[in-house]
Amino acid sequence: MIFELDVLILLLLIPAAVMALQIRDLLAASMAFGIYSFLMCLLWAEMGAVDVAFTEAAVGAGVSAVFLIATVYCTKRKSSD
Amino acid sequence: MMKKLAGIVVFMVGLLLFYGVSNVDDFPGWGDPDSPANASPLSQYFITDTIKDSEVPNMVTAVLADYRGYDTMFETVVIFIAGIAIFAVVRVSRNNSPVCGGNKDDEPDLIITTTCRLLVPVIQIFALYVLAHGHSSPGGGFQGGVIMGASFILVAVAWDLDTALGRFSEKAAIACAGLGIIIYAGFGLASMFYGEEFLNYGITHKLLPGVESPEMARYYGMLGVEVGVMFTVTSVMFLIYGLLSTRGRMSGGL
Amino acid sequence: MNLLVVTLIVLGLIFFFGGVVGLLRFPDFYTRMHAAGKADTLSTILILGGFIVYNFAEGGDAASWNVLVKIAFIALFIMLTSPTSTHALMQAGFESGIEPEIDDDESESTQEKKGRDS
Amino acid sequence: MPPTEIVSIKPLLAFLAPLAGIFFINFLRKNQNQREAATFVAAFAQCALVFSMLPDALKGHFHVFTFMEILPGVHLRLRADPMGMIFAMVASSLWIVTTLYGIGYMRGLKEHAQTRFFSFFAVSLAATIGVAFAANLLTLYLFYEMLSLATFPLVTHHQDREARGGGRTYLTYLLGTSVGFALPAIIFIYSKSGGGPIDFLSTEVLGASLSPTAGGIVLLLLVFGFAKGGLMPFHSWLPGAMVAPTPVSALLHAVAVVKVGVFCIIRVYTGVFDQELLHSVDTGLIITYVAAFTVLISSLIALSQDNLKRRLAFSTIGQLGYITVGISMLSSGALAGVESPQAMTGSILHIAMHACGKITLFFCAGAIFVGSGLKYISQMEGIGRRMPYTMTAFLIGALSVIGLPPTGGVISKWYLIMGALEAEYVFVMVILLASSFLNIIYLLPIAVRAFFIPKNEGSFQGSAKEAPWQCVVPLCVTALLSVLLFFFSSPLVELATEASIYLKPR
Amino acid sequence: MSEHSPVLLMLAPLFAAVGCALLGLRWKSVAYPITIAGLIAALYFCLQTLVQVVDSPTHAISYFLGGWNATDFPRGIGIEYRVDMLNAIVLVVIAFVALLAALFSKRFVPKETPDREPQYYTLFLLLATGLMGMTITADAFNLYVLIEVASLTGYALIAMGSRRAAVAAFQYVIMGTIGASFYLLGVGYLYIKTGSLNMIGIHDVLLENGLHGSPSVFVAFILIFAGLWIKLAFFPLSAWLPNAYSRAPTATGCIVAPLVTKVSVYVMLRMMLTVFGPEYVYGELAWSGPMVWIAIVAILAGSVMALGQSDLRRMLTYLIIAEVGYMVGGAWLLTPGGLARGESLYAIAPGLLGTSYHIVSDAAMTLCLFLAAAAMINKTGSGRLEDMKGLFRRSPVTMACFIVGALAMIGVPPTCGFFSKWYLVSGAFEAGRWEFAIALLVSSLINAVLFFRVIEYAYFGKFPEIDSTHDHSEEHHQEETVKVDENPPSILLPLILSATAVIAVGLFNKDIAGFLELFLNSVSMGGGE
Repeated sequence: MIFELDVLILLLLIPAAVMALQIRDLLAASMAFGIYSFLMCLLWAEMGAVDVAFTEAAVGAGVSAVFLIATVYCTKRKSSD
Repeated sequence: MMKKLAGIVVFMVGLLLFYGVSNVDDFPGWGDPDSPANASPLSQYFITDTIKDSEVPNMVTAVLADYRGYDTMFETVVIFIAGIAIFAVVRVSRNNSPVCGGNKDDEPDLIITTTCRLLVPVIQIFALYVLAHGHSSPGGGFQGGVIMGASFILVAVAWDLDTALGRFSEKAAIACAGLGIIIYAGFGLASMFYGEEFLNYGITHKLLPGVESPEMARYYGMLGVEVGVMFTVTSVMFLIYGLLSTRGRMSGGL
Repeated sequence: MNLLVVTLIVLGLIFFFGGVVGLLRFPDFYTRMHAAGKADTLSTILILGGFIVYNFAEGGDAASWNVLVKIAFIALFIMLTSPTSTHALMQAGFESGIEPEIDDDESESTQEKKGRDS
Repeated sequence: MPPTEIVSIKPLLAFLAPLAGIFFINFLRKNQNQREAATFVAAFAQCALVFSMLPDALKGHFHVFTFMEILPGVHLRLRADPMGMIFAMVASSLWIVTTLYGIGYMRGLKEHAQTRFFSFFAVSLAATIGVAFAANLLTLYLFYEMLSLATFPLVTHHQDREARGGGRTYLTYLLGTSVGFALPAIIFIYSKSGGGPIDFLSTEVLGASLSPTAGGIVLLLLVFGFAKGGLMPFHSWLPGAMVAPTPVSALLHAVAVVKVGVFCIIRVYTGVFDQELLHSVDTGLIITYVAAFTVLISSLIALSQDNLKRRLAFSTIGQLGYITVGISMLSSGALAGVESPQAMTGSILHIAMHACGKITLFFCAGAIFVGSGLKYISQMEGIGRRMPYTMTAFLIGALSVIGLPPTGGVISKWYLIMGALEAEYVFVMVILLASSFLNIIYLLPIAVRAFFIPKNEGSFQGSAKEAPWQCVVPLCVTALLSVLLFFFSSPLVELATEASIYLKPR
Repeated sequence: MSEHSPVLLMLAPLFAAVGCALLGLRWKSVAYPITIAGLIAALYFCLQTLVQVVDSPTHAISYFLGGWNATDFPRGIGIEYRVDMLNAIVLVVIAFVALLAALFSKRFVPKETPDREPQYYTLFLLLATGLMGMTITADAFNLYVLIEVASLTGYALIAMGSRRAAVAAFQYVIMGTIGASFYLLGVGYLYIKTGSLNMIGIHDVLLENGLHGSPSVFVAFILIFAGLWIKLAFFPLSAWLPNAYSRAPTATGCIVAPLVTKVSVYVMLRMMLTVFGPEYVYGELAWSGPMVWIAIVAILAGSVMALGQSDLRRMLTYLIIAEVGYMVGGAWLLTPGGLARGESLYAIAPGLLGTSYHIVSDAAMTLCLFLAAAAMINKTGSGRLEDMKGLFRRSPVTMACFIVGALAMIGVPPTCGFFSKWYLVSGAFEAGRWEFAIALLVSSLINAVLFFRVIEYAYFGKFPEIDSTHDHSEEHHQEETVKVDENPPSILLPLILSATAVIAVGLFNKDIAGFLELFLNSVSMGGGE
């Protein structure tokens, strides 16, 4: 429980989340989503929920990012909205 | 317009959540050991009695796979559904959709394939380790399954999907996904046939060779269901990747 | 012993810093990847080496040896995968037709992100 | 003599007979004669069943059949009490005649979908018997709705644009009022009283659970909700329904639908509300006025109609108004401090008397259409010579509706007027008399001109002659019946008086 | 074996689903029989469970999964299945509807989702499993998992339709996920405050610790209900529903439309009565006023929007929104001051009986209407109302069943719709909420307009061009030669069964309502078990 580290991670988390939503380039957005997942993973680990952190790392930052990229490659790169 | 509306909604939800935690007397502090969730008889029971009940040191695993094993079974079903759903929605039978992603004629890169040749077995062993070691350290079927699935995805990325499918075909993937659930629910059924409730693994010590006590039976029962979870997760991860990266054609692709 | 640990880690950090500077300052995709890939691998291994020594210094019981071997394996895999991924990125950049730039020119943001991600 | 209840399956059988008939009608659809024989068998069976209950009903033994407890405290129940008996007898006996007439009409005009026609005819009759024998408000409502829906395909039988319009009006008014007005009132009564007083003959009274204001609103809702009774603002479904084939119009206007409406209103007055509550309700007067207004206005409108069926339709609305006026004096008469059971007897009798008279008139209208293709009154001058039987019957029917001897109509009107006098409602009496006068003006000339104005023979298309015998026989029968009811009215009067005994509280 | 029926009713469709997926890899044609067999088994176990519940003295049975029973261990260690009269009945409804929809799907699935029948039926069975699980579970988190099971399968089943269905499914995915996340957040807040996930456990802790005034419990309530309102398409949050349901493949529409919103309403009732408890929902929160008004808006909006539709299935989907309004409004009808007088739950909230009965009756009539609509579209090839012309003549049985469903929607006795309206309106009268009763009746009238529009099209057919006042006899005589072209038995059988169900649920409303009343009486008021 290091409060400062918490705050740091949380502060990074918000821009990552906003970025994942707002970027028009889908590939970059999925990257941002990966960053978000990784930060969440850090947060879980820091909070002592190692199991959750592990899952987040494996699923969120790992496989999800791969799926997203695989999907983006089959679509237009830019989001229309 | 819609975006602004969404922003307002998000903001309102944020305010609401903040209102929920704002009252210091009401909302337990960060990591407070006396918070209701931590001090409740349930948490105390998990902390004190997990080892007695099932010989599993990692109580997270015990909660997941035993106390609330039924949840986990349906989480596995959720994964299974995801696989089947993406298969059902995306899979096309005829190869008339345009090829996407990289060029199929490319030779796989020698450096990459060599590294992968080295790494894939290691990853798979690590996946099994995560699975088996889940009883005493973080890990378990889901994580192990994802890692195992990633190893197949790595093959598909490094060579191409056809190579990966040669090792783990599409039908085999679906079959393994279903098999995982059958393994999981089968443990439950087995305990039911011995007259206990569904998923009461304790009774399976009558079934498993070399297991004397109900506690050890719970221990091994958990391992068994985690294996089931791993089967499902591995194959579904691979299946999803294959379908997504090829627009459902299940050949060529990235 | 402690000195060694500090030296290794600080050295690692310096290389890391170099890598980051290179990533930001170099003009084109290939030079950036060059900076990132080289510095990244080396600095990670240095830092992990620091960890190993630190652990070794703490005491020689089984648990520590266990950790030591694990860290060593991490270092080994980084040594294997990091150059490979750098190679793969370079290859991809080459195949998608990115020209190495001689003159100072503004660089495309997408490449920058790819580099950072590795 | 306290009434006793006999558990018996007869009311149910009377209800089921037409439904069983449908099965055979559809089964034998290939052969017209066999199919219509099935209808006849069903009609006769129903009629026999109804009449077999008459002796017991006169002795005060009511046949009762309970299906099931459909809602907590509310049973689906059929009971053959005197009032229901009168209505059921009228309906089932006229069905036989109408069937014969319908065969002649449908074959004469080569109508399509005759099987469907006869099937839904049977359903309508089943629903009518259900309404007649319904022992409580919910059962009544159930069969009321069943009747609305079963008659829809009959009204829209021609399936053309005009039929669609008529059908729309028909359903809009009937469903709209029953769901919008009657249903909430029924639910309200039920939820306030727990279901006991909803039974028409139970001794429990509503007065305890309903305030006079609420009672007044409920009364209004129920009276206007049963819009088949044709009270003025919700009457226009009836002229709209004239697009139907004439046997249907005859059934609708003389037997089933409109009479069901007023019958429901009578049930509400006598079976649901107890006298104490009725006397405290202050909206009763509104209903009397609306009904009297309906009587007068509809007669005036009838005068202006040239289409024979439409004129008859407005006449029907007026006659229904009579019945409603009579029954509404139960509550409004109380203002003058006088009970008027005579008016109620008159109302019940008028159901039967008007049924015979009006069905004759409609049969005639249909027979004229089949025989000559004429629809408009102005074209019918001098037709009496071509169709003597039909027009004679028309004359008798008209007399009955007007209320002149020697026809049954005179008896019921007599009771109504006596009731009005008894309740010291002079204005009601005046209106009744005025309307009878208007009846004379708009009905009698049709018959008179048909006989006495000689017309150029060429103005009829050459085919104008008597309709087929299946059409002519029924209308003669009903005309005869109207006359007979004048001479042999005592059993009916007896039943009607007995029916008015069973008011709440007894 | 019979004591295991609460879990066997879940396992039967689950194993059937996996069996479909596995055997379907090899033999596509086995999927359909396996599905039917699995659902028949599920129905059997549901009925067995119902019998057990009726027989048990407390009218509630518990099944502790994994053997973590409440006698030897603290309650909530494991997952509990708790069946009382309410969910026993809902379970039977789910199994029955799913079975009929599956029977019905025989001709549609190979046509609309060629080559993917095994996957379709796998998802279909899992949807039924998820819905039954949502109904039977007594654990707030297990409920979330099963909501996910049901939602995911629902998304996929909808997306398997045409291209437009995929777009609709995407909207549904977004909204559904938001709803589920809200629910999860709410459960999280509750767990933080109570330390339990078992529904009864949460309720007990809320009472014991006096948490009724707690802001975080309030936030949990709002979150859970916001999530549920999205799931059950309560009016302002219902935008996803019409597209998703009307564009879905036929068989999907037939299971999703009757069940998903209804089960969500059940979950809402469960949350109100068992988790938060009536003393919190009706006592602490005085929401009856606005909630009933919102419900009225929902009812009227759903009905009026249905009026504007020219597509049959789309029209029906808007009606679902109105029906949801009925149920939510009914659940919030309150007798003024009833709680203070300490009366029974039925006297406090007189609309609850109507709401819970409407779950059953609405499932029956929506099923009947969707089956009938699908059968009609199967004949005409288009869902537009104008294309229904002359359908009465071509397929009279189909139309007869449609009319039964339509009459139920309008509320004509003796169909079930009449009785649910009866209970709801009398509840509204008892609570003194005239406006709600009026809204119900207005919506009935609008329904009448809607359905008679369809029936008119189907009944009247094409009008002859010549003036109809004469010569019509000739015209129609020729029309009589139009051949009866009825749907095949595999479509008609479930259709007729569903129409029968509509009437049967109506005729036996007293028994069903009696069962539901047993449940309402068993809801604990004011103190623990």
